[in-house]
Amino acid sequence: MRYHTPSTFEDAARLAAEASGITRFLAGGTDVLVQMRAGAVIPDDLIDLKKIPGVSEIAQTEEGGWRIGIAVPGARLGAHAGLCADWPGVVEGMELVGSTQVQGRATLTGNLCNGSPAADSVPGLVAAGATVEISGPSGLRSAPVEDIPAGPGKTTLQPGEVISAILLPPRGTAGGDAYQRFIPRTEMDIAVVGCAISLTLDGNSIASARVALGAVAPTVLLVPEAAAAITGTTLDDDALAALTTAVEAACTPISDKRGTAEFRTEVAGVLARRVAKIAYARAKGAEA
Amino acid sequence: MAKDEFTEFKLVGTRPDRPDGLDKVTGRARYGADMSMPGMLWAAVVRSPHAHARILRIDTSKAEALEGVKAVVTRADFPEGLTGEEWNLQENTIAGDKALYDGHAVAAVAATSALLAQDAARLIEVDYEVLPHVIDVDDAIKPDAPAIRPGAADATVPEGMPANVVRYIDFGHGDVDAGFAEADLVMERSYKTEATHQGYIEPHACVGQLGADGKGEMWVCTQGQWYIRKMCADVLGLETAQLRVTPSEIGGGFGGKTTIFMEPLSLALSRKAGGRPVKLVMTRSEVLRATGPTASASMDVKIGMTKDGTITAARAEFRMQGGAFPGAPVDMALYCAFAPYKLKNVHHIGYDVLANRPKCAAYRAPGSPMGAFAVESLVDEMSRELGLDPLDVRLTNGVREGDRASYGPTFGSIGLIETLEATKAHPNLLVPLGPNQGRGIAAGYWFNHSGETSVSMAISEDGSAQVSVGTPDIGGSRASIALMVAETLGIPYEDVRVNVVETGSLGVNEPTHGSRATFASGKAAVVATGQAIKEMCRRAAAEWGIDEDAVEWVNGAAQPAGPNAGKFPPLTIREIAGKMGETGGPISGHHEGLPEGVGASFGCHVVDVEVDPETGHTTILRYLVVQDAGRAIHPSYVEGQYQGGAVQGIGWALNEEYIYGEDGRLQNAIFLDYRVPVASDLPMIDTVIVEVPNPGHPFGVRGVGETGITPPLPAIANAIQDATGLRMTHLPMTPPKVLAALKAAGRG
Amino acid sequence: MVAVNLWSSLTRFTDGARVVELEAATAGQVLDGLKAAYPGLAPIVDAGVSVVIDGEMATGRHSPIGPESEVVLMQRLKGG
Amino acid sequence: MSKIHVTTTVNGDQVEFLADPRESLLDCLRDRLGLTGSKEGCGTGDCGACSVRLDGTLVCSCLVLGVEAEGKTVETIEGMANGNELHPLQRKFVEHAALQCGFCTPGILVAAKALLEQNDNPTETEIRYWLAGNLCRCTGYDKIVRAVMDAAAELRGEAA
Repeated sequence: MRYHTPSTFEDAARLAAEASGITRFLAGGTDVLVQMRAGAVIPDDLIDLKKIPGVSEIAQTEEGGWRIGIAVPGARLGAHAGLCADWPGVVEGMELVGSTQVQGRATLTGNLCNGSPAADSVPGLVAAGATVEISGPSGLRSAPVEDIPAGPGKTTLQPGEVISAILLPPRGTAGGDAYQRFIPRTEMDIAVVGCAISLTLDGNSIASARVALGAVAPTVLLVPEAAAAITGTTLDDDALAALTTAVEAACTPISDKRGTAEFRTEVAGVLARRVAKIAYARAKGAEA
Repeated sequence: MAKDEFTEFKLVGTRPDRPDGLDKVTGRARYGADMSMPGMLWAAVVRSPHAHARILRIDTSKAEALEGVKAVVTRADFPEGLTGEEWNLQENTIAGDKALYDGHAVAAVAATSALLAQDAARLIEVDYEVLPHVIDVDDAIKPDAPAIRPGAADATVPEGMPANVVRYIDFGHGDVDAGFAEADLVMERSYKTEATHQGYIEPHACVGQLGADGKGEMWVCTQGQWYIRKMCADVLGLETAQLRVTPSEIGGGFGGKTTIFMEPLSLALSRKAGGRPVKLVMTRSEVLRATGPTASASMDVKIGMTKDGTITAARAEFRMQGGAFPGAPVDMALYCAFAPYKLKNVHHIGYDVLANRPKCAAYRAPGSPMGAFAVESLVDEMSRELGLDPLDVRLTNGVREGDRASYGPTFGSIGLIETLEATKAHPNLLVPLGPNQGRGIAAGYWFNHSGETSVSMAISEDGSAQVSVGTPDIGGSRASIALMVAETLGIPYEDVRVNVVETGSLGVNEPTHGSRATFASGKAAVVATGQAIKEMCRRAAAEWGIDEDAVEWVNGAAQPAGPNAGKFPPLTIREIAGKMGETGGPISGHHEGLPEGVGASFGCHVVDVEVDPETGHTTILRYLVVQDAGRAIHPSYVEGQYQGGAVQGIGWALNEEYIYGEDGRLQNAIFLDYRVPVASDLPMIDTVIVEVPNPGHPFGVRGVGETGITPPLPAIANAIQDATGLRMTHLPMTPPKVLAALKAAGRG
Repeated sequence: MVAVNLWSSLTRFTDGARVVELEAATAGQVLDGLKAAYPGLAPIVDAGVSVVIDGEMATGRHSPIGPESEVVLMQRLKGG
Repeated sequence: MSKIHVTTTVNGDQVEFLADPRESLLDCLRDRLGLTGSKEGCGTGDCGACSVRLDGTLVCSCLVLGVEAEGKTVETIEGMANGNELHPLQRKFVEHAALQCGFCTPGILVAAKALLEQNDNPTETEIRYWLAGNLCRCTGYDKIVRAVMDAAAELRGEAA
């Protein structure tokens, strides 16, 4: 295995494009090293992105959003007051990935590129309307986060492409987001179901919403029908019931070692109700 | 804790720092994988990806051609002609004609680095003919189940039983039909428990060295170095005494490190590699796929009860699979199942069944948790049905000294009633419960065990003492043995050093299993210490010119007694030891034997849970362990055994299980998905140490390690019923199962 | 004579007897006596069983048995 | 397979080793530097027995490549005591019998020290969640949590 430490994304993309065998990018490493250890994936080329300047930074964009470097670990997100104030749902999703130790390494970008439908940080990003900046052989492009996963373990990134930043839009006023997952224990599990909701209010009424679900389909889902079910409402019981119906209808889960399809569908609705209430309260000004 | 205030002993019952504490908090303690030897090679193992497959061809040529590879072994490198359990151990170490489970070792390779060994292992080609497999115990006894090992049944199995039944047991007393006829309420239920793993955090590891002359050495994490020695010698056809086995510090065992899994592979590789030492360390995935989990069980229980809660009759039929080899602890499950109850009429039937899974190993009170889950669940359900307090029902039927045990013999000194009464008096039972919360209780039992024991001790020149024991220290047994020896000698605890020694230093010892280290090694150490004291009294008598019978040992000194009392000032151990070179040489003691007087231990647990009605998730709110220790030598480590056992039982009850795919492959062979309890899952675990001293031990020790894993399984099921009204009969009680039950009952 | 209590499924080797009487003063003599009187029991005894004398597991073949002792045969026990 | 030369600082000492790029930092600490106090319980970041600090951040050393340690500082259990003077956490773990087999202990001590450095008065719940990635199979965690709370009290200068 060859180990590379490029100093620019252009170099990283070039290395990846030129590589002929199995190539992996190394950011936090919490997935790549596990796969190497198990013998499941032994890359021919491992491209460590952490030496590229800026990859460990969180910066506010000119528009008032956030640009998050691809090597920023979960623990750093949780320690960033501005980001936590704007996007608590994004941060809490990332903070649920693994242990305290894993939080010292694991990154949003890695969680996204691992391609798991159960990735805890992805529903929050999708609900937030986050985009990724992609460096590739033909320069920079950007894409919504929900366009990246292509199925378990797969992404839509082309050979030679590498994500170079995650961008969160400005939160604006009267907005709130939240993420919850269901796991059998209290920590350390992969989500059996996850749900993130981001919404904005106009007075007491929901002006806009995005609802994302994890682990109920081959990829993290953005569910516009669920958003529509609560948009224009004050999140009353009827709205919550409509939300539940829309969420359950969107679920096409599998039964596996972590839960049955029936359980996932049922609990997706439960989480959607709980998460919607938290996001609503946050939009009304409640502390995260 | 009252114990600490009112002890009649100076040291026994106190809580000093453990002797190996400093090494273990500084990272200095050396465990299995921490050893390196000059010229050492590293090994990796090739394992079957199939649950059941004929091995057609193994091609090792590409691996052997790799630069740095020094040896490859397959079954062809092991002797033929073994029978019985020796063959089972060899077959489990490395597959012969067939791979019998996912993860079964097929070949092993040694190379100059760990990565190289892993690369070489991937180059070994194995052709398999995949055969039909069976995983579930009930499936394995169906008529169309694949016969895993025809001819493996022993003489206990009558003609005409299903092919995979390899042992059968049937026992009891009284007339159960007459007993059921006397009952006001008869209930019958079926229960299932899934296989769980001991889950010790330290993977199996060893460094083995074996020369062409048949002499070898091994460093290994094990509960029993003599068992490792004999099993490796048997599997490899070696002379036992030519193998010297040194136990490392051990990172947990719970029964799973009482046997061999891959140790002979390192020796076989070493012999083939010109005698270079070979280090073999399992990955976690290998531990879960290919070392001993416990059995899974399918159980039917029927109980008859009168309106006042008296049990009139009981019947149990248990079917357990322990992998592709005989040895599921169905007998012990049955022996323990009704042990807390005085029964006039009881009948037990058990089947040990083969399935395409790894060979089960002992796990903390082997069998007892499964049996208790079934019986304690049903007793609880019937108590509720009759409107009786479940604790009172256990007191009504509880066994006392002199009662006939459900499994036949008459109980000696036991402390069940004292344990139940201490439970009843505990303030946890008065805490009010909220919505969706419930409380459950259950009792549990374990025999405890003695076994072959060899201990030596010697007095040093300055009057300090060394003790050599053969039972590895897993949970503080050095501390408890040092306390007992120091108490007996009348010297400070710090003046005793307890060493866990290699096989060349003592006679045969059984492992640290069966909760026996503090009982058996402790008892033998006290006997050995008595010999040294007798010798010190003899030397004092010679010094004083009096009869040695007229000398007694008091507070660490010989003093004249009887008619000579007060005639001479006492001679301290330090004074006697300082002159031993001039008075007859070394002063020591030793004891070899099968210590008698094992005391059984009963426990009773109380758990409060809250069940989320929308997700089926169970939270443990409060947990109480009450158990008879006989005597707590070091109460902190007794509490630790209670707490650790309870939490393993909580894991078994709620989340831990072996999950297999349709293809017979284990799907959760990492800690991510084999879900042992984490710190945030739990409350503090309250403990009460009941002390009904065991008359068979000089300090009253019973053995405390195992009983604690038994009650949590039914106690949590009982609490979930209290919270939800639902009776869960299949472990683990995962959220999907509980939510499905809630939905089926029209709730949730 | 000592009365030895067997487990029920062994009765097919003892002409139906759940309790058999033997001359034995030790645990070992119980096992040898059982094998001599009922050869069908030999493989089971040889595979390993426990003799429980007055409620306590006999620790060895020489564990003594009195004429009034309660003797129960059980499967071999071990622990974790 | 060419190895990479790595220079790093471990427990205050500058050290050098040659690492295969596939080797984890844990492998390098144990097999290249002889620092076997950090343990491998899983190799997947699920048990915490390999916990170390990397530039001050608590990580699983099985999830870090050895070559990534270049130019960084690493703190392991071997550096926790000051000579013969134990860190209060180490002392309290022995006093409270917060270890049985002791295999998870180094990782738990390293993790607990990181906690107390950022929160000198953690609640029981905070301790339990911080340590959720450190599996202990022996103790049921009760005495571990108590030892951490007691060490925190001592470090704050409060009587136990």
